[in-house]
Amino acid sequence: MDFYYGLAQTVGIHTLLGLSAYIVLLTGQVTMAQAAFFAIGAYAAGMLTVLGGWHIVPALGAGAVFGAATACAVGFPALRVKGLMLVVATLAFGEGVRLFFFNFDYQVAKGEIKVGPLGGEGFRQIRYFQEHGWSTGEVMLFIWVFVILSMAALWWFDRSRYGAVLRAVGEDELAAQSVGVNLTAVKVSAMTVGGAVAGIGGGLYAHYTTHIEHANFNVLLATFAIAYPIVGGLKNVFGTLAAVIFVQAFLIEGLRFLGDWRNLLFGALIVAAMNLRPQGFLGGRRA
Amino acid sequence: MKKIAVAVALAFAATGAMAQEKTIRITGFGAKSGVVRSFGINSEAAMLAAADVINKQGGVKLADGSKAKIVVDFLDDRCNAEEGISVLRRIYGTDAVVAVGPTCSNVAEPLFGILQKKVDDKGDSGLQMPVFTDVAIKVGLAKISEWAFRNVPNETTMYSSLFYWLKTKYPNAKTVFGGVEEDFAHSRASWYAVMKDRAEANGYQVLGNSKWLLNDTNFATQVREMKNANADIVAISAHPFTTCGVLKEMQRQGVKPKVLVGLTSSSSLETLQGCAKQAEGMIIPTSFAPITKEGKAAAETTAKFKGAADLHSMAAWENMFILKQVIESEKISGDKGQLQADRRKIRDGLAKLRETKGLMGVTKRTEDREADKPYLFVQASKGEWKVLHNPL
Amino acid sequence: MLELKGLSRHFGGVRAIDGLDLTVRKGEIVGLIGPNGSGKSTTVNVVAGLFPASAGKVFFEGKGLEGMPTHKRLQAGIARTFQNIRLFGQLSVWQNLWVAQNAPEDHARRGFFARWLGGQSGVRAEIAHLLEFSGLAHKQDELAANLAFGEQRRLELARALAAKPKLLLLDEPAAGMNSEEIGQLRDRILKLRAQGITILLIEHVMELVMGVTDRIAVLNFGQKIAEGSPAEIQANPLVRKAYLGGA
Amino acid sequence: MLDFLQAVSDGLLFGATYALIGIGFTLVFGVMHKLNLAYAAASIGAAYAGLLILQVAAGAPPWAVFLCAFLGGGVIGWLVYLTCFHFIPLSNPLAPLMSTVGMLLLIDEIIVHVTAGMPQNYPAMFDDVMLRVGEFTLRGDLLLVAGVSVVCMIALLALLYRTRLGLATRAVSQQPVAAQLCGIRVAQVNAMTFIVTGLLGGIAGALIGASVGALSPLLTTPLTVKGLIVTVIGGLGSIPGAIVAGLLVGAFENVFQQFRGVTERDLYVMLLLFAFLVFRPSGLFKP
Repeated sequence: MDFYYGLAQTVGIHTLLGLSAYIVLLTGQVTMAQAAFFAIGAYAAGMLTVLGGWHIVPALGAGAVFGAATACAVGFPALRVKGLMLVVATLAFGEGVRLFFFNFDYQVAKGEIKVGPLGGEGFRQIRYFQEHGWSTGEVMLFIWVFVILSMAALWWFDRSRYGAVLRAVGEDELAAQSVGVNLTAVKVSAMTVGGAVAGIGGGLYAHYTTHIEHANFNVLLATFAIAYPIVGGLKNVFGTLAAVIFVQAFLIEGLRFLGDWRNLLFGALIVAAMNLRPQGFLGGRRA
Repeated sequence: MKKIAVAVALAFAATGAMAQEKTIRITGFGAKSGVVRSFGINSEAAMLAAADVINKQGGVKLADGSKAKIVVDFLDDRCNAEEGISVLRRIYGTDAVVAVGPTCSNVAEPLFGILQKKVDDKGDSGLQMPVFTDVAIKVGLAKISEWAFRNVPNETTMYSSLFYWLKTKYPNAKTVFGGVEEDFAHSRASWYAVMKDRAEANGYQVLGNSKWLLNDTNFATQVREMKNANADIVAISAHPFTTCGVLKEMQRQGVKPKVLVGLTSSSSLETLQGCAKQAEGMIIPTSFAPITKEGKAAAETTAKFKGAADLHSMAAWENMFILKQVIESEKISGDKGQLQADRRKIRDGLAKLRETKGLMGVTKRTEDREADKPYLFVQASKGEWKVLHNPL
Repeated sequence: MLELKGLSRHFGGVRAIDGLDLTVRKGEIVGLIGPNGSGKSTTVNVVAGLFPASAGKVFFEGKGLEGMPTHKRLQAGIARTFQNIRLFGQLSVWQNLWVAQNAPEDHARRGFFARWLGGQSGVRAEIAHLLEFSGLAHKQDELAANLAFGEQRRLELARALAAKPKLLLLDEPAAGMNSEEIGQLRDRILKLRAQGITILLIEHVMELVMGVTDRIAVLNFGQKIAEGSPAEIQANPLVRKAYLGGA
Repeated sequence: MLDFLQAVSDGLLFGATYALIGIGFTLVFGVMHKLNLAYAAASIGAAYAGLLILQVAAGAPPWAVFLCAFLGGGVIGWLVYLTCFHFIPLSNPLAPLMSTVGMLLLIDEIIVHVTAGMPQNYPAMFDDVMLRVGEFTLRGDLLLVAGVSVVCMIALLALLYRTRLGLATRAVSQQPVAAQLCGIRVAQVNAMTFIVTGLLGGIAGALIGASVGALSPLLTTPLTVKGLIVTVIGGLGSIPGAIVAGLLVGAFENVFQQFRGVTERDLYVMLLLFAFLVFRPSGLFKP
């Protein structure tokens, strides 16, 4: 059973990553920076539980706050660039954050061994779950509490006026401005909410893998972050969840028996999915 | 209708009989896709070859005296941390008694992290599954968990012996300059914690080192640093792709040190295929060369399973024979009910081992579940790795 | 209500508007007509704040609009419709109106929480009234993109009204309409004036302009060549020449 | 002081490879406004295709390999167009972005499978030529690359601004619907432009392989990131801009590698990009 719990944990963590991109994509901003907020959440929460000895929940809260704060800081300059320029700017920001953690050393002696992030060699022993005797099943439930909370919040946003305004900005910024929508507030708030969700996801990821290093948060992860909502469709939050299940559960785990052919199929199936359902599994922005 | 039911029943009985013959499952996992795909292919081939040899000799003796065939399957983790973890959990769910792998050090670190740290620590809910690593070579990983064991060369002793030997062979070589693949965990640890350390310990003066990244392609400034340092010995702690890049740039800038030293993982076909001319004369300590009788036999059998024999895949071959020895010495029951008890016995068996018979001679096993393997120095000459010196 | 003083806007060498003076008093309906390319739409865009004026000033209720962003101008009371329809295609009719509820009192009456995250209950009455007014009540949950052309025009007008504006800039609202629809539009504009909304109407369809405006200004190559009651403008030779060419 | 000069000159020369790939990116992104993240992978794939000729005629000279890569690039370019852009309606702008990501993964994995992940030695021209001016050295093969990128620039500028296909390409990229109404067969023009960029990618991949001396799938991600950065700094759609930006980024990177070490080098390239995004978002030359 452990394997299925583990798989459910991975799906949960990647759903949080996908949701963080979902809300930003609603406003029409194609962002490749979600992996950076994910990394910030991972390192922040990891350091707090390992070095600071915090309980996991406040540590995740801090991860969300750090993620949100950075996202907010990125949100403002991001207003100045559109379309491809935004893609490149956020991609460069993501690489910048990855390189920051590549050079980031902060070790504290705990007992006889030194613990904490050590630049290129990464950050070892983030074993909060194991040390506190949480079984794989309990960890899965814990992760999915956050996933369901985030999905409920975003579902609520979607049904509220905020959701309509987000989509209006995504549709036609000029028209939205003309009916009185404050573009800056909407786009930056979407980026901030995305940053918070990515921060939580990152914090959980750090404790799931127990060792994180700069290479985990590379360009490919940033691409996956936007792949989930796009492949799944931007109609609602379940699109992202469906895409995460398609990629993580079916493509990566389900086809594992194919051995090395699986990776070949991986790219081909994404291309096929996009050609068959360009608007995403659950329908989406364009009828 | 009745006739069909009878036929079906018979069929079941037949397969039932055939299944009487017991099996022991050993599951390997490693990178069979992605850039280090060749390591995964070779490890799988070596494991299948070893299992084939063992099964031909009658398989392995279980606690109740019956013989069991070894069944090997191999899962691909794409050299990715998350997949390594879910692969191990998948293996934990099968009837495999031990997992052999992974290939990449950046997978081994998180993997050993989710294992139970101390064996009988009830408070630690980490996975209780013995993992016997064949390839991931970064120094000091096994101490992360008492369920993790490694049969990988101990780079510290190898490079210490190499620098000691170089002292005698090239007495006028006094200075060393290093080159490090800064963002690859294994290469980085092997320079700072191993080569630099051991060189200084053997009286060499380390003038410094230049750094580059795993997928760098322009080494102009690094090689110029080397040129300015003008050291007698240049030690490159990097994998084949960038090693070749640096060697070609050194040729362009006319940098010709007296002695060229390489990283253990670069003593493979890849380096020779990439830059045989420039790598001429490079000396690398390695824990395998097909010079002993068993070594040659192992290499031939592995080749039959379409795998190349190098220090990594031959470690997988040795793992299989060590596990056979442990299964028999620890009286593994082999029946599905006792699975967790069997796994615990294998763990304890591996922990007890102080010596194992390797392809190159006796391998000593250390207190913290690492291996101290016999080694030798190979040198690249005319497109082949030839044995230069066998210190043992 | 609205005063343009020496307003100019240049794109590179082209002088889209060149020193335009125009005043629109409260409760009035002023028409702005002129051949294509005479700067009508540019005037609307400058007043709405899409791009800054190259020279001259725009005053609204006595206050200068220098540097005020579009959404602030909307909250000050200036709403506009677009020449080519720019609805939120993938949002429902209801949502299109819901998004546009940005009038100052909307902000004051409901705190941040209710305004952004509140459900549909609080605003149902206002939007129902707007839907009734523009005859779209039966299409409430239909996607804007799926509406017929006439309905889309009406939704665009309703969306501009959702912000309870004081001044309404109509950019060729009758374009592509048949005479029956123009009749309905005229009634609707007159009803708006009855509610006290000032209107600046940019239009080609003379049938509508002559029938509903109090005063008309005529633009040609960015300059005002005539101003007066609909009757005077019809008789004015300069206007006829500008329209029929040979200016 | 000599070190600085040498670092700048090496950087400039190596920047020529960035310029070469930058031209292709500029054409794909700037002129055709298509988000094609598989471009760098296709170029490296084309370089690998160049090696096939060695299987056939073992002693083939380097230029034959380059020619084969050139043609291979065209074929791969066409395949990318077919799988990522042809069948996806224009109303879903994000779907092609994702299918190019799928193609990126697919091409990478095909290369890994064919070569079992081993780097392939790549023939080079003039790679033994080292112009020495006292202590100062200039690499012959990189001068060739610089020359070829200028030639490519001239050829492309001629094609874009002198030929009907160039006119049609720009028309299709700006107003696909309007172009169709004017009788331009949009599908055919798009296919042709993808083939042209593919051909260019083939040369770029081959020469990059030659300058590095070996080909490996490791090259694709950094090339994609650098290609995007060069496109933005050079000015979206400006081909001369791409060349100057390529040289600038190459020099900048090499100088900082000399004085700040390799771990911080890429951080400074990102800062350079941000400086351009903030102070001169339209890039070096307006197209």
